[in-house]
Amino acid sequence: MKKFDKDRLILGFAGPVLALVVALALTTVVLLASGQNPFEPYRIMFDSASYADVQVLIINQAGTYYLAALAVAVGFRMNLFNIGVDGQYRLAAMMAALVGASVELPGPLHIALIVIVAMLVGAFWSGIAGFLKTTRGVSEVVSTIMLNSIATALVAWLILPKNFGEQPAGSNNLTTGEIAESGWFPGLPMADGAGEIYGFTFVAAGCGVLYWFALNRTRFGFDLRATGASESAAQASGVDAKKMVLTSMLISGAVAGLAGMPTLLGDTHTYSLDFPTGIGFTGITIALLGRNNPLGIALSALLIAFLDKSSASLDQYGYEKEIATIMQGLIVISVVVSYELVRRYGIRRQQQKVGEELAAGHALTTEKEAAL
Amino acid sequence: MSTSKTTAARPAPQKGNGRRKLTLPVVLLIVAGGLALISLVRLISGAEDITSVGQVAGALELAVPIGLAGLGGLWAERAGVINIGLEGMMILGTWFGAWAGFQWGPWMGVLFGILGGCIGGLLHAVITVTFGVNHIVSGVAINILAVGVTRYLSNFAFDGIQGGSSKQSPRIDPIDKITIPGLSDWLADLQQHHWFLISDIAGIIGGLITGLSLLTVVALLLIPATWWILWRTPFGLRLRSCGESPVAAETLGVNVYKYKYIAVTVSGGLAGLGGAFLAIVATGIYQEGQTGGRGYIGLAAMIFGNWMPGGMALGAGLFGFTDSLKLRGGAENVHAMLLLLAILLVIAVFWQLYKKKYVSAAVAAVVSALLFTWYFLTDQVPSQFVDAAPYVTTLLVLSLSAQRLRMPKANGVPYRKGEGK
Amino acid sequence: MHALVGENGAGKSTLMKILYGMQKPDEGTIAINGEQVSFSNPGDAIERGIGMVHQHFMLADNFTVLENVVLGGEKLYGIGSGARKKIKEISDAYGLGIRPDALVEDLGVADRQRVEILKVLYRGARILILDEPTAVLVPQEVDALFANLRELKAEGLTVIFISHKLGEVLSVADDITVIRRGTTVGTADPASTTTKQLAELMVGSELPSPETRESTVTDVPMLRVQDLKLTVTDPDGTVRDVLAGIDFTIHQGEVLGIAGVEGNGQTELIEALMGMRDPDAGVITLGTDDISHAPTRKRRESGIGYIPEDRHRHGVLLNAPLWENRILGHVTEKPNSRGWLLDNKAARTDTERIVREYDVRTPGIDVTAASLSGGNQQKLIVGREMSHAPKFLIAAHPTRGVDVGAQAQIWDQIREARREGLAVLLISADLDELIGLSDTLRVMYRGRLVADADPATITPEELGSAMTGAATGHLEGSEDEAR
Amino acid sequence: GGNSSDAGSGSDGDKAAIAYDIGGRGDQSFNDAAYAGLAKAEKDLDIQGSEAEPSDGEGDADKVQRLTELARSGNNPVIGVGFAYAPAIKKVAPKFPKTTFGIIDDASVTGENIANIVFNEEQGSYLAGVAAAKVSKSKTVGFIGGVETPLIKKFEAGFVQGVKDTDASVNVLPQYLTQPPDFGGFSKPDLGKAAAQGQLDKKADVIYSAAGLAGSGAIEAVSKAGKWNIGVDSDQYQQKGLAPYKASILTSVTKDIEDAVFNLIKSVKDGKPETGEIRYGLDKNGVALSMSNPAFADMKDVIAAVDKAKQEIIDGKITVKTAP
Ligand SMILES: Nc1ncnc2c1ncn2[C@@H]1O[C@H](COP(=O)(O)OP(=O)(O)OP(=O)(O)O)[C@@H](O)[C@H]1O
Ligand SMILES: Nc1ncnc2c1ncn2[C@@H]1O[C@H](COP(=O)(O)OP(=O)(O)OP(=O)(O)O)[C@@H](O)[C@H]1O
Ligand SMILES: [Mg+2]
Ligand SMILES: [Mg+2]
Repeated sequence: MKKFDKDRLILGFAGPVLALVVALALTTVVLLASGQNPFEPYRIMFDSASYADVQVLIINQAGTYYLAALAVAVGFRMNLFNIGVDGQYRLAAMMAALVGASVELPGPLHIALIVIVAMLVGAFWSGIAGFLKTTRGVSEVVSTIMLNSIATALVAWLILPKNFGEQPAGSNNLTTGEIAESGWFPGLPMADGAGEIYGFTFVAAGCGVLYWFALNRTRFGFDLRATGASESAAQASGVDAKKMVLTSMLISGAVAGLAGMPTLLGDTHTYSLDFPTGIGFTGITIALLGRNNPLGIALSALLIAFLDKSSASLDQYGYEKEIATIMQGLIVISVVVSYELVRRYGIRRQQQKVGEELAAGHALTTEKEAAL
Repeated sequence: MSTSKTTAARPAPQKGNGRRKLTLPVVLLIVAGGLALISLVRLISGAEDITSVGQVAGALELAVPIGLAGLGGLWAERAGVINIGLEGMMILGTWFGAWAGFQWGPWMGVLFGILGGCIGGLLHAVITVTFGVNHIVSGVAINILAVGVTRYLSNFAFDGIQGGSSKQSPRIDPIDKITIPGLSDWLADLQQHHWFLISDIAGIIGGLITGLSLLTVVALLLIPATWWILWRTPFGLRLRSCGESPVAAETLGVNVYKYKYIAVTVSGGLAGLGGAFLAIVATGIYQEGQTGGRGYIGLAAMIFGNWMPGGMALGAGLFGFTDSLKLRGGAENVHAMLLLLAILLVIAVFWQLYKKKYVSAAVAAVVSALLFTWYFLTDQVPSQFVDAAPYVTTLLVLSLSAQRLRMPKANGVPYRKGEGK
Repeated sequence: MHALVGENGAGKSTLMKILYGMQKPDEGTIAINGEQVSFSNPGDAIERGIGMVHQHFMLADNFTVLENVVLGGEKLYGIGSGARKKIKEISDAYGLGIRPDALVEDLGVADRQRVEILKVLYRGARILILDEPTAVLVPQEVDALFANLRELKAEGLTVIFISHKLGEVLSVADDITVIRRGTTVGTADPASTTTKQLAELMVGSELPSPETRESTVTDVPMLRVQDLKLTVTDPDGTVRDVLAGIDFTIHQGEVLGIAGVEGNGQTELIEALMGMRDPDAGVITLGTDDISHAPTRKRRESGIGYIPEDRHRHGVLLNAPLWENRILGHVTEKPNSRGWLLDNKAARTDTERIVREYDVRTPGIDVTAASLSGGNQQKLIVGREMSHAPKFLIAAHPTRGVDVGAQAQIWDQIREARREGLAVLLISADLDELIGLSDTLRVMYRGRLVADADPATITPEELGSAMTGAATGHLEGSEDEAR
Repeated sequence: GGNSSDAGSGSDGDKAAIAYDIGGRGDQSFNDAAYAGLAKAEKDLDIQGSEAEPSDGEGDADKVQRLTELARSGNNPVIGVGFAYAPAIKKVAPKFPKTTFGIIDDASVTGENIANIVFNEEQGSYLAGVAAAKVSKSKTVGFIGGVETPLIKKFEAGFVQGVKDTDASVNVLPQYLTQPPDFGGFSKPDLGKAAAQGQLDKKADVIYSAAGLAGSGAIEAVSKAGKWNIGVDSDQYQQKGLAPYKASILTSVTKDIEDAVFNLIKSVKDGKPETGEIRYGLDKNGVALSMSNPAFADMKDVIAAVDKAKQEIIDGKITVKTAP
């Protein structure tokens, strides 16, 4: 069995690395075709990423992406496609900011309250899709697309000064008001003004561990994975499929609600019209790229954050920033294609082994020896 | 225990059409009833715009890109490939459509828009069919790639050209529009009288034949054409068999890969046409971000329509209609819709009571009462809620209508030649 | 008519797939009418007049019969009225009784089988390959099928057929080839061979029989089902009874066999017993507990074991490793978990035990279930279900698609557990198995238990005729009073 | 390596930078106007200009990083285009006391070295309202806002007040295209077209669209119906992309971002950096009504009414509301 695992490890790494090389090569072709220097952009990006302040940005952004991707991954593990992470995230951040700004509590309590509100709101919003799916059979793909847009409208209405928002004097922005300092999540300051790593980034990492543990070490996680692998088999095994759909939708939404927290608690301390959007969609990409595996998602989140941030200064050097988007697309494609090729190769090998050992007729003895 | 009518678990239905099939008279009756209801609401609320010629024409124009994307989704998914990359293919359509359109005229633009979408579709086919990658990942990647590529290319293709910039193309010449001279005016006139039912019908027919772009006609024709090709030709039968049971198709000598490739490429082409329509007919210009999620809405419309062309068109029409309502003085129009919804719910209450589903009936009754209250206590709906109208409507329709959606059985399932059991 | 026999995984299907162009041979030649051919896809084979009915149905459920038949052969008679006429013609000529416009998903297995055959005839095949066509048919249907085949043979068609039912092989085949591990190990003449000899040729061992030797039935009721009713609502809104008042009791140490043509409510009965469907009326009592509406998990925890009829749908997670499949269905029980946490280590150790004790042929417990052959998957499932000391076992087609060696093992295990007081509900299409293993027999027809029989005296033919609804009440009046 | 991405050069020449709002250069409105100011400064003042674009959906931290980088590499002034830069400037400005930070459309963050460039859009819109009320024959005029944000509502407020003050019987139809943060209302011309068509069907004969590029859809529809448009931000009569419809563009409410940017750069170069709120109203021609359409210039009574209103606003006799 050891040998299988070593093979798997090698294969597991060879795939993505090869894919990255292919993606870079293709991007280089694009650059060449448009008559640009094919190497300079990479150098600029790597240079830029070698500075501490950009590194901090990358890590912070990765934390947010990580949570969004975990939210998506929880659904994917069940074959539920939660496109609504973006809406859940925005609505949750907004409501949490509202509540956070309207109360004053001792530090940890204040933060806890905000986080809980965010999770509840996120869960509520995704729960609508879950409820409609379990009771009315409405496809979650459609309902979450709709709920994203409805969330936009709802947030726009709630944040009106005549409702719950405010418009700071002299500003053209609308906000929910500032959260008192007791509700700020302390960050980890870096030397020489390189900024600080949001404290919530560590919580995000913790969520990853929790995700792994819950999925691989608990009964609930087993049921969830089983349902994702085969709904009919899971049902026969005693899983209440409807309850599972609803539960995982709720969890997914709660985690989506958390995705706004690094920014809200660590930086802006308020929700305003220019609060980052589109996080949920990036989360889908990252979850898929990371194959719904907590470690894979972490690496993917870092990769995408790296591409985002290190490419930010490309335009100042006369290069088109869009090259980073193209690169992202190419990376996703080549990575998943290589995963697939590696997987097929792995399956063939496994089957061959099974076949060979059966043919040799000593499958049993091998097994017994291994057991001893 | 009764001695009668127990049938076997899987009884052989006595007639070929044992399934739910709405006959034409029933459909017509439902349509007529709906129209009468809308007309009634119009009279009560005074929102004369809800069935005006302009409203219907506007709805049509807003529905066409969504419908084309949905049709694209239909082709791909009928052949078993989920296409979440419609948005990206649409973006390619807008870009290529505009790029060729401003240089060589609108019809070249249409052609190139289709080609642009086809490229996206082909890429999706390569990734999903040849490499067997998860269809959703591939679609998401194509969406990213399309955004990146079009933005990148705009820097070279549009920037510095008169009327263009790195975000938009120069203006494209319009495509001819047809209006049947006497008839259109007469219908518009008729509509202006605001008579019960007659004006509404006049408005709807008028809206469908006034200022109709030739490309709109093409798009409309594509719906029955798709139905005919997929359900009435050997080609369509083979294509659909790839979405239902590719292994069975394979055993009968169907080249499943080929049909999947064709379907997904056509799917991209249709989405591209939707994009080209946006750029050339709807706006006359390429504009970064102008698709704005319509590909996803198209996908939703297709699921809404149960993977059938007619249903999909209905879904796209619903989006177009509510979108148009909201854009054309939404506060008032959507306010009127509250009344419509409330009345519909009253009907639902009676239906549920008839079916002895008391809980559902109670829920519907409460919601209906709330809507009536809302309607009578206000004159307008806040603009923020107006914006949500198309989406709320869709959710409501989907959750109230019984769920009998059936997607192609092998949709999204990876297929490899020779691996069938 | 040439029969091909061999144990599971011998390579019969693979060989046929090669003949049909679905797989490519590494070496060797195929000759048709003396002419050497090579196929790159089934289309080539069809052109050469080969038609194949696969082991698993190759039908699109959501298509009509007509669509399924004309698919790929549209050029022959079009896809419209011409094709419809042709289908009716063939159907009438061979008495297949097929309605072209029925949806396949509404058809029963026997009808589907006939659609498959019609598909082949429609293309004018001269060589017919039938891979285990009889596995899901009742004796009468099998007879009807063979009657059809004889007719075809008379017209000069060549038929190759595969079956595990050696009796029927001997009765219809003109020639028999036995293969083992991918090579021909012998040929047999049906006129001068017995099933026993044939079996020995196949596996090199004796043909086991499912006969139950001594009765272990007690009078302690284990499972009592009273007036169980279940209705379903069709897409068109009509409400049908699929279970119309089922009553039975299974005692400790008793095997209750239910015979019936597939689609008469057996699946629904199992699902109602497992809690996968909620019955509309009736009481299910396990021991002394009313479990009529208990969730599936609770039923499993309280001692119901389940060998599903469709293992891929209900029995295993194909892409999960064996040890995770060992947890499936028993995640709340020891040794798989402690409290809310999984105990992966204990589960792995126990998987190794099952692999050993139940002779699951695998190089290890980390390979996926999909890479095991069907028979080995089945052994794993049986091992898993038996490992939790069930009080009541639902065994649906426990040996379907399993070779003779594995069959014997599974029968032994069921018998052994029964001796220790296990109550078993056995549902099987294999009437020999049903008669041999059961203590009591019931016949299910259109959602009701219409007849009962004593396994000691009943013959498969009599049972078969009751399954078609031709006979009701107590079958074959023998001295033993039916319970 | 190093700790910051911007341990760049000191100040060799005079350098100035702008950081764009979403959309970036090429949006033919806001950002392009700011760029024009920078370009003018490059030409007239011999300044070396830099620009930086945001990425979609970014947060404050990215803006902080961008501004820091621009300031560190010696740019002075550093101008953030759009109110979204307010929180970032609040954080960055204190760290670079010698650098002047400009922010357009925000007066909420203040500091010694912060110049808040704000416009009285409502005043320009008021004049547009006066003109619309005068020109309308059907007594119905339309207002189309791209995205319903406070900034665009300022346009609506001024316009409605201008119309009502001129002729209370004229009906104003307001319509917004999308809600924030869906900024598609600035980039989907087909929405503008549908909204304009709706207003035209309700007999509106003058339509004022403050909808960025989505406005071009409205302009197209209005032009085809033979009615009047009022443009926004820059003089849309002159815009190349709208040339086919120029005859129907009565006037535009201009917002002179170009000069505002230029002035700020110049003040820094002259050693007297602007600071605090710099308000561009009708008085400084910071907002104005363009006169380039000869048809409009010929409407003497309309022009007279507009001029009168303008004077009254400048004199403080009329105060224009900033919210509807
Ligand atoms: N390409 C291959 N090379 C070698 N072995 C293979 C290959 N593909 C599959 N196998 C082996 O084939 C087996 C798959 O079994 P399959 O279900 O085809 O068997 P089967 O003959 O139907 O047996 P059963 O009667 O038990 O169902 C596995 O043991 C697997 O390891
Ligand atoms: N491509 C392949 N290369 C090598 N071995 C294979 C390949 N495909 C299948 N096999 C093996 O060939 C064996 C024969 O499988 P096949 O399905 O033909 O058996 P079968 O005789 O039809 O069994 P059953 O009675 O279960 O239908 C399987 O056990 C599998 O391990
Ligand atoms: Mg076989
Ligand atoms: Mg098998």
